[in-house]
Amino acid sequence: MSGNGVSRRDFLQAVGLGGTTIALAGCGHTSIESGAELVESYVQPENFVVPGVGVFYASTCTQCASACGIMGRVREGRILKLEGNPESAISGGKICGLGQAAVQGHYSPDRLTTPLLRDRGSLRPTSWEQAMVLLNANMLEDDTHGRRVWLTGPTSGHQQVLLRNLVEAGAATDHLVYDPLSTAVESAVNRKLYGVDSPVGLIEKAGLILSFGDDFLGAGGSPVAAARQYARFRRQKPRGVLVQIEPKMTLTGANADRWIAIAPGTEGVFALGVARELLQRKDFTGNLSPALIAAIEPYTPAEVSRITGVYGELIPRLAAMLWERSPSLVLVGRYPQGHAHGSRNTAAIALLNVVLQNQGKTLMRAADLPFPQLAPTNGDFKSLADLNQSMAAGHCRSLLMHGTNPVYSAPDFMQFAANLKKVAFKAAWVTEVDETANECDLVLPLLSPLEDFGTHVASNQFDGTEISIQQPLMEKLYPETRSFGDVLLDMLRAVKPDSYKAFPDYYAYLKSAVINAKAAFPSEASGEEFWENALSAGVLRRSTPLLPLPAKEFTAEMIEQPLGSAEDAEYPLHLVPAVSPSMRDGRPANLSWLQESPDPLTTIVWDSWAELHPSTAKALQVREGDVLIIKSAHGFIQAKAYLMPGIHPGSVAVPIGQGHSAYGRYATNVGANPLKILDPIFDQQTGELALYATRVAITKTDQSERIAKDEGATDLQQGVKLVATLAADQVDLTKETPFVIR
Amino acid sequence: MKKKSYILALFADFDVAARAIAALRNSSIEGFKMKDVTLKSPIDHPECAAELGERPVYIQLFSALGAILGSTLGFIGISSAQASFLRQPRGGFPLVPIPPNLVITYELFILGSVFFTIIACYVVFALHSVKSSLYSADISVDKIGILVKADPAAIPGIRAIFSTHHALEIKEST
Amino acid sequence: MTNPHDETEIEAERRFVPKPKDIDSDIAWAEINADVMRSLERPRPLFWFIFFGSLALFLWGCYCEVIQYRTGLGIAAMENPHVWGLYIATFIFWIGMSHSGTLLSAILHIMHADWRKPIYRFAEAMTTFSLMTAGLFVLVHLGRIWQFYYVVAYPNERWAWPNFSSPLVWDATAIGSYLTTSVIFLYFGMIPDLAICRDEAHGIRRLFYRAMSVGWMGTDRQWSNFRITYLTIGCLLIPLAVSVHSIVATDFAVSQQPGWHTTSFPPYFVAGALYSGCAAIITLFIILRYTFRFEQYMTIPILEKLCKLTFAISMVWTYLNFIEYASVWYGTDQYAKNALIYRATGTYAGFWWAMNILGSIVPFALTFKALRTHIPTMMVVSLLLNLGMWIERFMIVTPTFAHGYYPWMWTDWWWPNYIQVGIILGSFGWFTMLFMLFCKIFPSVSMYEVKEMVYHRRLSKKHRAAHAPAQPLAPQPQQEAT
Amino acid sequence: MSFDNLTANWSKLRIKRPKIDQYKEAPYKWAMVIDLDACTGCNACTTACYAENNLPVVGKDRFLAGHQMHWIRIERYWGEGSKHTHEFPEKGAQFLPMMCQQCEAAPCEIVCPVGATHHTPDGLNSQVYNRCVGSRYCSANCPYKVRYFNWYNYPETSWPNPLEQQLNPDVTVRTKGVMEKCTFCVQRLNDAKSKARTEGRTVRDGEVLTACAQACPSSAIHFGNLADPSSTVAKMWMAQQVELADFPQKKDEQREQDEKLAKNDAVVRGYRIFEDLRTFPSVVYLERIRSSEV
Repeated sequence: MSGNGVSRRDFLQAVGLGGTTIALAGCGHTSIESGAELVESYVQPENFVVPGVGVFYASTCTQCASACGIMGRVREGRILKLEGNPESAISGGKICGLGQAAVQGHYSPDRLTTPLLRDRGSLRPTSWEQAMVLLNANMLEDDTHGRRVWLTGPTSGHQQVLLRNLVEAGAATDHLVYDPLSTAVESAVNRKLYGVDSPVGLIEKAGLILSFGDDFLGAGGSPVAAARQYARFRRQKPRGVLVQIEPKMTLTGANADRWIAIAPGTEGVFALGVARELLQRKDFTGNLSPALIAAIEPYTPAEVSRITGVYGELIPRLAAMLWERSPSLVLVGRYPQGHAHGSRNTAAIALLNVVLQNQGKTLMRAADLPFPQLAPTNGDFKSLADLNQSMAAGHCRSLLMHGTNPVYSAPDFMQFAANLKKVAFKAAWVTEVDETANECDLVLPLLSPLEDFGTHVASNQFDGTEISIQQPLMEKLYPETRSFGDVLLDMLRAVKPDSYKAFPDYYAYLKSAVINAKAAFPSEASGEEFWENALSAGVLRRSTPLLPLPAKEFTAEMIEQPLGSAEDAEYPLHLVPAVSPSMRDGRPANLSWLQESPDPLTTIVWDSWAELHPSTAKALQVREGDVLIIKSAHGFIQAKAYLMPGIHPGSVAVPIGQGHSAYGRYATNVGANPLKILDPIFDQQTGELALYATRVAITKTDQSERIAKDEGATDLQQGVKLVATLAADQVDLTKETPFVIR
Repeated sequence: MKKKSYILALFADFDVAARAIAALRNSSIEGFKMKDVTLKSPIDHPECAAELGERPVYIQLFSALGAILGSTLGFIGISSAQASFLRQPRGGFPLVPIPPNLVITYELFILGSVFFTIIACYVVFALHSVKSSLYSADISVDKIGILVKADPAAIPGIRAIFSTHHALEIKEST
Repeated sequence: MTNPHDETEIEAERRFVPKPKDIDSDIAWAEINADVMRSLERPRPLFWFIFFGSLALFLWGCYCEVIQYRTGLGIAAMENPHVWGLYIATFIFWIGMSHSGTLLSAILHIMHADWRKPIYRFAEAMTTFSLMTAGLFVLVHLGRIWQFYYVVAYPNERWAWPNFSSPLVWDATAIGSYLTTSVIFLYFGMIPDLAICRDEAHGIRRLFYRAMSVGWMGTDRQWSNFRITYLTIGCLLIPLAVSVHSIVATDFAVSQQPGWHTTSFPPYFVAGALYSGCAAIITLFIILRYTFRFEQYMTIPILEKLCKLTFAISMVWTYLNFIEYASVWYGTDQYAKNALIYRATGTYAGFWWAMNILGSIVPFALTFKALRTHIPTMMVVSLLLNLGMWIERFMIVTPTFAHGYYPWMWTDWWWPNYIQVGIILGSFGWFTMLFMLFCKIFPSVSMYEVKEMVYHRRLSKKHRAAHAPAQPLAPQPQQEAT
Repeated sequence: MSFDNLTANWSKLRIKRPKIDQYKEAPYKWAMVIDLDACTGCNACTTACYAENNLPVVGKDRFLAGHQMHWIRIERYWGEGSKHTHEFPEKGAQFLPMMCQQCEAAPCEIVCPVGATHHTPDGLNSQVYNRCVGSRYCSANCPYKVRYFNWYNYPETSWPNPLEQQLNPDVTVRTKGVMEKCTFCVQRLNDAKSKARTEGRTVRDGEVLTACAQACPSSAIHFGNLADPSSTVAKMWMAQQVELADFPQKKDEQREQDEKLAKNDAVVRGYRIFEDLRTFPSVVYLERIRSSEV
């Protein structure tokens, strides 16, 4: 500026001139309409509109269950962009790509704008009144004609409370929570071991993290919080070391100091091998039952390496490091859980934490909220399986679905869609019509998460416990869309008019609920103020310290491993349905930003692909781009081959989330859905679907296409210093310029 | 001023024409000057034209002038344009990079020179255009013509000289 | 004459084989006029074939351009990092074509090489039209063609000027001057011939030619001024031509991409330009010679001289080409070295070898007299040389995009689609169309200079006849020719 | 007028830029530090950039044709294992967020025929869309290939109603035929600068962040004002001993010395890509660290 020497006065003059020109331009038009787009009224804007200035409002991200606090940038009454909310201990002012894309879901061109009713076979627009009449008619009766089931995705907060109240009030038989990518096996094991579903693993406190396929940086339970901890974990002294063991490289594996490919399902064996090494240390202090030690005994490095395919000398090395860099942390991800012996796999891995005595150091439990009814319900697969059975048997009379898309995510062997037809009354709440909605009799338009109120509680609470408040970031786009909470309240009013007449709408309900909860939070504010503060902060926090984690006694059979997996001549390869950080269970597939943001490891966009290890590909004479038919015992899908070094040679990985037959213009007819071809293999203890136990065979078709990917002709640095790598002992990050890691 | 009349003679080749011109110069006929004698030929023939005496050409001066003007304008124009424009891009400081200046000055040097040359040439053509109806298309084919502007009195003498030199054709006009 | 074609052809055959005959010193000047003027009247049917063929190509090109204009350049198979496609390569090719015209008309004029006289006129026309075509490519290449005038330095109230540091602006200036100058040069050199046309033509055409021949009377004053002016402009044109292609070379040499950032580019480009230009002249020489029955003027000895010239230039080009490789190979710039290796062994290796063979090996065909004097062969050879030169430009531009500094942006294979190819073919159509029109409207053989040529030969003949023993070593056109 | 400029400050006519300390007096010089050790390659920055800067979504076919428009891209390189070898990438993947490096001696600026891309007083390499004629020379000359051209008229196709309501009013929506690239979120910078000017101060450290830096969950991207020595970024540049317009960097020479002497004490890990091309980028990358103990 100094060079041009524009003084403040000139600047103001220029502005003034600009103003006049605008005015003149306005006058130039013959009628108001012709210049309408130019005219911006500065007179009495909406109370939240400051023309030309973006205002931030706190809310909560509902793209995944981690309930990150977000802030929406609102300008002229339009929500433009989402940022993280610094008030929130989960997001800490950061946000992931998935969260960013929520705006697109809100402005999606394929939003459902009116209620739809199935009429002579096809869905036709109807009115909310009729819809409510139908809902009440089908739900407010007894079970003589069959069960009346609510099926939702993972849920928490007051929405969950209302659902439960409905069940209690008899307005529904039960409320099932379904999550196709659930970690229910781990939760079950944890419950058995520690009495809590999800203990808190303190990444930043660990000297070494041994992660069995836990993609905490990518598609984990709370990626943003985990990434923030990861940054601290890497900067501590001595620098935290991350070792990742998994059949297919996840985003977390890509960031590991040491990534180890392992045969799917043998993670437990490896863990036991490490445990055995630890037990044999002279300085090992810890007491395990003799039965347990006996059970671990056979897993010598040689044996482990035979079963897992990991070379043996690594195991003592790893054990030594785990011990020396204590406190360490052993994490278990989806891969070990997704097998017939998933529970025992998981238990074997969990055993390592016990052997390393990590509880109380890096493995804690969060203090419970004083409001147990708000605590999150993480879904599982079993609930869907049970529902499916009763539907098949015709015991299900009406089914109401919200936040879930079982017709898409349920494997073919369940024939969910077919069984759904046996249900007399099916309704779904959606923002965009998806596969499930297409099968329903009544489809109800939801407010987008950016238009709605709500409260959420995360299951991963690393720092204190908090309730995240969700509030609208702009007026609703479509008058006919309604808040889910309002509908629930209406239904409740129909059952118990007197106890709910105090709440005209969900907003009033939430407000009173939050104000009633005031006592649990340190605040001197009056009720109104408290509510206002809660809204503007976006979170209600209780800075309660983490509690130690009592471990129950392991039993030998909990960790008993199968003796190797039988080779299958017909289906030689393991299918690894990979969970991608942006596509998750397929519900974000309608967001074009996520479709176009390259998969971190393959840089592929807008498609599904089959990842093969180069050696496997060579054996099958497959080159990149060849269209493969991936056939399991229960169906087949087509996908283009991509050569991926970071995968176990015995496996083929296909990402989950694509292959929608109806879900808006951006998701429809893109790629394939590997969930469809899964084998009916279930975890023996919990009955959860085994995601990673399916065996497939690959046949090459004659066609071959280019893959849409960001990667160029080479995947190496070709001698240019692009990404330089230093050995850990060469630098000391604590000596570097300190900066704030939120 | 007395009224002049013209006479045009066509010759078969340059030697004859040259001799005819020489004869004209040496003749004692009153009423015409050598500068009024014009040689018309289908091709350029300096030797023959030399017989007409010294007829200087000033084109080069114009070329030089054009070159100088063009380059000067080029240099100053570019420099000032740069100075005013690049002060925004370069964060407030005008800047005169030498290589571009040289390149563009060089181009304008040549362009200016060419323009001035051609214009000068046209001007000269205009100045020297002969106001006479006497013209023979044969000249553009293969004949050599000599056009003389003279007093009517002198015409017969000139005609005599031409015919002694085997002029193929002789035209007159007043 | 009942069947003029055959007669002249047979005549031609009889004359040229076995001993080629140069321009006959006893052609009557009237005959020269008649022959050349005939070219304005009634060409062979081949002319119309070529003309309408090229017109069709040009229209197709326009169609492609319209699509590209409406949809955006993406439709023309341009992409990151191949942001230039073929347009720039073809642009250089056309600029190159334009140079040998200047070589023949100006340089040889100053060097008094009188064999140029029958052929320099169409060479000069070729210069002009290929320059126009090149100019078109600059426009076609632009993403916002409707804003092209931003590149020109025109006064405006915002004092927003082009960035004079950019080689593209140098290009604009240089090509602008070069085009203007060569148009002037072409037209000015035609004035005496236009006067002839004026005298021969009738009706509207007479008016046209009268306007064109600015009162040319062939007076001695006009001649002397004409001589000086022509010489001056010629002298000015030569450095201009050299500077133009050097500047085009700086488009690449000034940028810092591997394979472009080479100091030897300017001379290399100039050599390549003259090379392709000469090859193109041979092609057109043969076409005109046949189409307009110029066998008497565009004689085989002239063709031979052209071939010798072309061969010489091709060797210069080969040398510079080799220097470029050598200087990169023995240099310390690893990126440039990789780029060279990639050219020779990478995706486009086939083109690279083709270019070196066509550019450096094929011209040796010109060293055989039998081939030099055999017209169909020369047609093929000249076209091959031009192809080689086009590939050269392609190899300069494309591999650097495919294999530049940044590994992530390396591409396997890039190839243009029908839009780009269509526009390029269209440019060839446009050029040929203009050229054919020119030959139909203006005398494509300089009559007055052929006359001078004949005149001087006649003189020297007489001279020899006078004292033959005195100076047997006097330069004799016929022997020169062999 | 222009002639005045020529004659006015003749002393400043020939100044060599870039030069060391050229931003000593200047109020602003925006710069970045990207910690490759913290970067997890999660693509949050990419999406944030789409949201902030109105980047068009081009769709599969055009992505396939190489028409992607992401101003910041996460590059993934393999170390030992790659699709060409048959080993496993045991040290994981190597992620590199690559956006316009805002070079001090930018190859793109010198070649743009119309001066559509040029250097702003606060050290940004700016792009004037409505001056651009689309010669694409800048992209051809960019060593990092981070300039993206509007091959099609994306406003027609990329924001079907009501998606266009998401467009950021502070950022131009680019039409076909113009070049575009990362601007360091110049709209945010200008906003902050004018706010600061009205309060009679300069922008404070951390007051303004680019969209990518603000989103990055692992705080790998640091953005700030290099001209302000108290800012984090300036401190980091100093600590990493990277001098904006110096070649060769002293510490590189030092490092060579050390390697000669086989010294192996704590190394600074800051470097700039293609340092040897002397484009003097404004983005310093910090070397990635991996433990070799396992």
